[in-house]
Amino acid sequence: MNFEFSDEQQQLRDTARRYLADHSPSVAVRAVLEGEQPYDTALWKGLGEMGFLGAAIPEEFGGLGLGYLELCVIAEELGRSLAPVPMSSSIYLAAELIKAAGSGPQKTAWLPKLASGEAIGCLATSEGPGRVSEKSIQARVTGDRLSGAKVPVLDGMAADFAIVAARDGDRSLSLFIVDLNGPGVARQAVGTIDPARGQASIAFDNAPAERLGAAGEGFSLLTEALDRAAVLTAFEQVGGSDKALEMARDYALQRIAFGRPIGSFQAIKHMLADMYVAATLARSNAYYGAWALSTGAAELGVAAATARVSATKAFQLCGKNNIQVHGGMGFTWAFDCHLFYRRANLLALTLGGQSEWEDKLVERLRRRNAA
Amino acid sequence: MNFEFSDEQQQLRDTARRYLADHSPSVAVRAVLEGEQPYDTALWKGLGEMGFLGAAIPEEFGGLGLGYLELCVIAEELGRSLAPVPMSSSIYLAAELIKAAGSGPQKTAWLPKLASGEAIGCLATSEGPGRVSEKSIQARVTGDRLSGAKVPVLDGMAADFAIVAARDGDRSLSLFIVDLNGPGVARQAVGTIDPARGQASIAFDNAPAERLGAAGEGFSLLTEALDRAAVLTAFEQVGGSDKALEMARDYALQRIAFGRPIGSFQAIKHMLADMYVAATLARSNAYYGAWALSTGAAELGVAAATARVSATKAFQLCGKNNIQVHGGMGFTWAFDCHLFYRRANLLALTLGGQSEWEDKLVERLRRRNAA
Amino acid sequence: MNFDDTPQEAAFRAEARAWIDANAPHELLADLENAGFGGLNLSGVDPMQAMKAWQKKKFDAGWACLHWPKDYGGRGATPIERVIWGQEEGAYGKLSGTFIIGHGMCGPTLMAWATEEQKRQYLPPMAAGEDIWCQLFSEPAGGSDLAGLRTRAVKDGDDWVINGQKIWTSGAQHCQYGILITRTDPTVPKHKGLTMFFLDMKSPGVEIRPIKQVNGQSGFNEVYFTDVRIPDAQRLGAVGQGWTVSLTTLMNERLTIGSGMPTGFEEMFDFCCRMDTGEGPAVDDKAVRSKLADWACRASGLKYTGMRAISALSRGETPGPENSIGKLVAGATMQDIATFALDLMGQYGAVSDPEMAAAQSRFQAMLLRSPATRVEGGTDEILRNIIAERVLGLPADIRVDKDVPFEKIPTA
Amino acid sequence: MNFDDTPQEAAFRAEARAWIDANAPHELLADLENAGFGGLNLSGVDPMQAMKAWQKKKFDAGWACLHWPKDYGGRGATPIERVIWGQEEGAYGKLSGTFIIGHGMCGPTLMAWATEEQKRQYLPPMAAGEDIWCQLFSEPAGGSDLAGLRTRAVKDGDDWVINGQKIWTSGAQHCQYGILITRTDPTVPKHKGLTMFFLDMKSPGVEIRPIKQVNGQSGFNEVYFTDVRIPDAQRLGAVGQGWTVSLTTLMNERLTIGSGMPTGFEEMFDFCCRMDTGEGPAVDDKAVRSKLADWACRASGLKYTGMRAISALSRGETPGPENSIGKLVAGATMQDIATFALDLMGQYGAVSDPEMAAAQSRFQAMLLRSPATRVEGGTDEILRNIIAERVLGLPADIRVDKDVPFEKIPTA
Repeated sequence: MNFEFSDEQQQLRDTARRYLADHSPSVAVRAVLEGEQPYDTALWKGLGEMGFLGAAIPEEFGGLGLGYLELCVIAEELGRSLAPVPMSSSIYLAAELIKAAGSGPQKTAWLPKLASGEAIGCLATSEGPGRVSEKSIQARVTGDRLSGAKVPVLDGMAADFAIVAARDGDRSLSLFIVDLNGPGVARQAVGTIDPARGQASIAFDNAPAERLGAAGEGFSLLTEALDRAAVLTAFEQVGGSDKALEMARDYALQRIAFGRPIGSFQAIKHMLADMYVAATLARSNAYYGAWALSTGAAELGVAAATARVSATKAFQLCGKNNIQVHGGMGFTWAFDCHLFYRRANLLALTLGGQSEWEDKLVERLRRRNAA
Repeated sequence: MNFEFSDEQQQLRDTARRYLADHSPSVAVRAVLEGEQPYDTALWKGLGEMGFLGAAIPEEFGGLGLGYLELCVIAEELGRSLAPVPMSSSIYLAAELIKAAGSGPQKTAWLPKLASGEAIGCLATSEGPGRVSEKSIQARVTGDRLSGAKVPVLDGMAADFAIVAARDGDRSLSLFIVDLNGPGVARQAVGTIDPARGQASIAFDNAPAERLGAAGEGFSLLTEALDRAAVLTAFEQVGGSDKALEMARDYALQRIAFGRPIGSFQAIKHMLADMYVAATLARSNAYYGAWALSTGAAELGVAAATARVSATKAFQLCGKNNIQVHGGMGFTWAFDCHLFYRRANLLALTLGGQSEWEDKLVERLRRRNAA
Repeated sequence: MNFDDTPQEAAFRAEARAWIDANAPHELLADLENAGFGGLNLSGVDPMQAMKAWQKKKFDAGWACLHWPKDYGGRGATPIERVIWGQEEGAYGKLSGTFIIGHGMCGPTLMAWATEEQKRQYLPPMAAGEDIWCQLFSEPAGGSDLAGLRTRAVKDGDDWVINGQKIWTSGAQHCQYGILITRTDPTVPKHKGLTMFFLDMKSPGVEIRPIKQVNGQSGFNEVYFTDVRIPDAQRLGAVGQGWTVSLTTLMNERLTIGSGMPTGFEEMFDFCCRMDTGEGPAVDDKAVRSKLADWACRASGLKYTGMRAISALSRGETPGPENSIGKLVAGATMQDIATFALDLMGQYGAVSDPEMAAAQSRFQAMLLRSPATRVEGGTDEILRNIIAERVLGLPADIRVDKDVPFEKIPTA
Repeated sequence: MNFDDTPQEAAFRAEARAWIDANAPHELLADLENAGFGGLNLSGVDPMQAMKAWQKKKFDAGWACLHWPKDYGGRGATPIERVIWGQEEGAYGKLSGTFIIGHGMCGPTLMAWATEEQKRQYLPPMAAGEDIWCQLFSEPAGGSDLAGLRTRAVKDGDDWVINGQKIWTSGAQHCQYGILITRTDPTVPKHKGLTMFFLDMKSPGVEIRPIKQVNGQSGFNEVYFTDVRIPDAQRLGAVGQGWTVSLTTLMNERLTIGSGMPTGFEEMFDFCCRMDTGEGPAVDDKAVRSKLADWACRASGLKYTGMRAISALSRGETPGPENSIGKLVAGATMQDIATFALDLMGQYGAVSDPEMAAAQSRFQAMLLRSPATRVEGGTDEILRNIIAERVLGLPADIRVDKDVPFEKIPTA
């Protein structure tokens, strides 16, 4: 038994961490947060050149052909550094969906460009407040033309194409690839709680749409894709939790009040201990998810939901307690605490909220136990 | 505006507290907890003589004819002292139901005896695990004869009669008064998490039953009675919370570890502060309930559920943290901590569990806001 | 136990209500009622002008600073009258925001420590809203450890020369005056070497820089002092007595901040009744209900704890540190509510564009504002300490810096 | 990242499995699998006999105390082999309960500090389950502050004379021997005046009194010492070195207790699938789901944290204080689960009669047992301190008693 990443994977982690420390420092995150660009184009290009984007894309399609465990390692480091790039949209979701459901020509057309970073994909499902369900989706494709509106679309301003969930003529849901620079597409930026990851509102008016995967199977494709993305996102959340905990710990050691480091007060010590406990449980659950993802285990559904719920909880806790440990300074724009607080709360929503995943987890546990 | 008990009511509190300190010390609670008697008969007799039982029973029926506020004050003191007597069953529920729904002869027959303590009543609704609802009740009365089984019945071993919720022939639910010493009644003691308040399992086999209140109105009578009892029980819970907090505080001041009182460690200080916060919110919400109960306000439904949910939470928190502050000693039979822990968890269940009351509270808030 | 006014209270309420009906700026009411966590946004009117105008009107009619003596521009009203006024003033009370620090903290401090002449000079314009005051207490190195402040005051002739930096000063850019605590003797233990002053904020050497907060607003400032001169006549209390003087201010701060903290519950309940989860309104979801019930109890508990405090006030008792509960509970509740509201919205919960977001983006604003609530005017941890020590009588934390000369205390 | 055995591990597992299949008391399996929070209840068999018999069988075949050296009755197995053995032994492992303290704590302490002759004399019978050992560390005045112990040992010729009281001694009534920490010098700071011994529990002057716990059981004892004589040859470590010796024991305690704490989640999930709320199974209620999901994550997180610790072990790393997480999370989770299970049952939740209660009254038992879990072997607060200090590197609490002679430290 070995429930740890291998030495090679740890080396990959070291490489990624060093690269991101150099190329995604907080000043780069702030540049996107405060600026007009929806993502850091230079960093994105670099991630493509380093092979990080294509880590889990087969070599025949221009990737490195490594596995999901390597992608998990990279995800954790992206989470630590809050990298302001469309990784989750373009790689965890778009590339994964095309790998899973794309036709030969679709794979050939998109995967090499996604692996290099030359093209960016995104996923468009939400049409308003509430859970995305088969009922909630009103966008419709008739005769290869899509009409409807999606909001918010994470990385929708950065992306070249979107994979859109829509009603498929008279059938139920299918997925469609839509060129966002093509006709019938109007998009505009939307303000969110974490502007370091640009989002869009996109209106489709008879936009050309190409089906991805079998007709009527949109929702099951989506569910499986969200599970895989949930594991990868859990690693981003675990990375973010660890970094927020380290920031809080370092500040508690360094900040003096009442003549002693604030980290010597039990209120602070125990708050940090609780953060550590949550982050450790989340890490272990993320490893469980990584194991299921990388081995194609039947437990992936349970493991992904467990990883997701645990990681969301940990990052939200670490994000808010990091501010609390920093006191008033933690609430200033100048300190980096809010970058983590924003990201923790953003990642809690992007694949559907915590209560939605809690529901999924229990439903899946029950099905597993009944089987 | 005056949102406090009056001076007279405070004097009543002092009297009750002194009386109970003398007559319901923890050794008396333990005598019931460890013995065969379902309640403390001497204390019960004394409470009758002091007029506490009949505080809110009209003078014409042998009570003192004071109001609900006085009964709230007494309830709080009973809660502080963990009095091992069937007060909630006989007074908050049975006497209240007879006051509200009894015929002239029923009132004359029972209220004076309830006020003096000569007779003890109880309420029998549960027939097994889960919420009591119109559906859950299978006991049935046909031609003035009751058959079915109720379990658990709080104070069912102590009581002379029970008010039983049962299907009424072909109609829906009604309430019935049943002589527990009469024919067709078999009862046995049931072990519970708090043996200081005896409970019973009661089987009825064609037992004579006399309808209380209008036919088919059993569930609405029950709902109203539970609201009134919830406010009074909230005061017991508030009294218990305060006492558990005081015990924990006193121990934290007195117990030395690492050369200093454990109450000087922030972990303990903040645990006690959180208990204080919960107990204070519960007290204020109980006052809100008392105001609604005593003025017959339309808000009683909301106020009772608020008082109940808040008080249950506070007493459970104070009960368990009191043990935690006491460390290993808190877990011994010899220390009194467990008496409070048991009572906190018992009172959380006797009128239906926390989630049931949370449901009621939200439903009522919504109806109030819609109105 | 009742909510009814006594006859005197009813008369006061009627008088206040009549005056407000006749004089309040009714055209602003709708905007004031909708004002949430952002700054005050009044269509077509400068908020500062509107605030000053309403304050002046109240002052002229004897409704300003109700609890202050009449001689200094107040009304000499009872605490319960102040509560009744607040109930009647309602949303118009939001026009008092900029004066709170002055009226609630600086004014009472001057009343306790200034000369009679100074009181007659400075208090009426403060009450009238003509002069706005701030307090200059917190420092970057201080935080919860207020007495660890490092801003130095050195005597030079009849003046004191001030050098140092303050932080978290609300609305400093609008202020005419401030009260300032300084270190005059670093060789004695930290509480003993402090001295309090008041000063003209336009004095040479005072520089104000706004602090941008997480939610993008800049309600607070840093204030830098470079060789600022303050006449010794503007000293409040004796040299070295600054800590005692500051306690006057802070006790009044607690009274001001502690009352009526919003929890966000009403907005959340309303939102859950309207929000459709796809399986009916959110309020029908049992998981939502369980959380709503808990928050309802916290909001209700704070409301009636407030009622009990008012009852104590009207019996002549002083509200104690028990009031620390308000902010402790409200801050955490608001953060929980905001987080869960966003969760209910799913992906859409991230949208904070006011044009687009659900519920006027109030929950997104709450999410970004609530971390500050848990820190400002006493962190959650300090409040729990206050409850533990001053209410429950537990020992103070061990103080390693208590008897050490200030200059020997380690710093970061 | 995989759960597969290496070839060596697979071979070990096969050997263990074959031996267990051939030798385990299969007739007890059903009872062992059902055993919950009560004592071991084996139909028609004395539990102590069953435990001793299984231990002896394992000892004779070389499967006892896997991690001990062969010379002292163990097997010299690797940590990962110990884990594999545990997985294969399964419910039969519950027959080891009474030996845990000896094998996990006393044995390793003797190995580190006793003479070679003593090790050869005492360890094999301990491994064989013939001698049961206990540890006599905690005292009423001590609690979390273990080093505050007051039991005195005074030198008298070649003996030491012991007077005092120990508490929380598991199964003392069944023990032949115990290791005992005493104060030999109250004039020096508290950690410096301690000395460790082992003793025959049948020595004159040793009196054992069971402690009745909240759940009615008496798994723990008080042990009183009145002029008990221990030969100096039974001293472990130097005079005054007792604290250092005790750390050997406590480090091993953490390894033993930390692993595999039950949370109650599996039982709760099963219960919620069966329990009908009147509106279908409880598991369909969204409020129930939300809680179940949280507990599922905690239980799963502990399970896979354990897997990671085993992986670290098999790489030759020492499990650190990170393992404190197990009990901290499991204790609180169990208490929450028990409370909520009773809530779901409504009034009936109070019923704890084993004949009658739902789910074999296991949740009522959990409710009454869980407060102890949060205290024994380190309170929640001590565990958080350990995590904060030893994992995160935060400063220790301020120690007012560190350099003070023990006899000068204030007591209650």
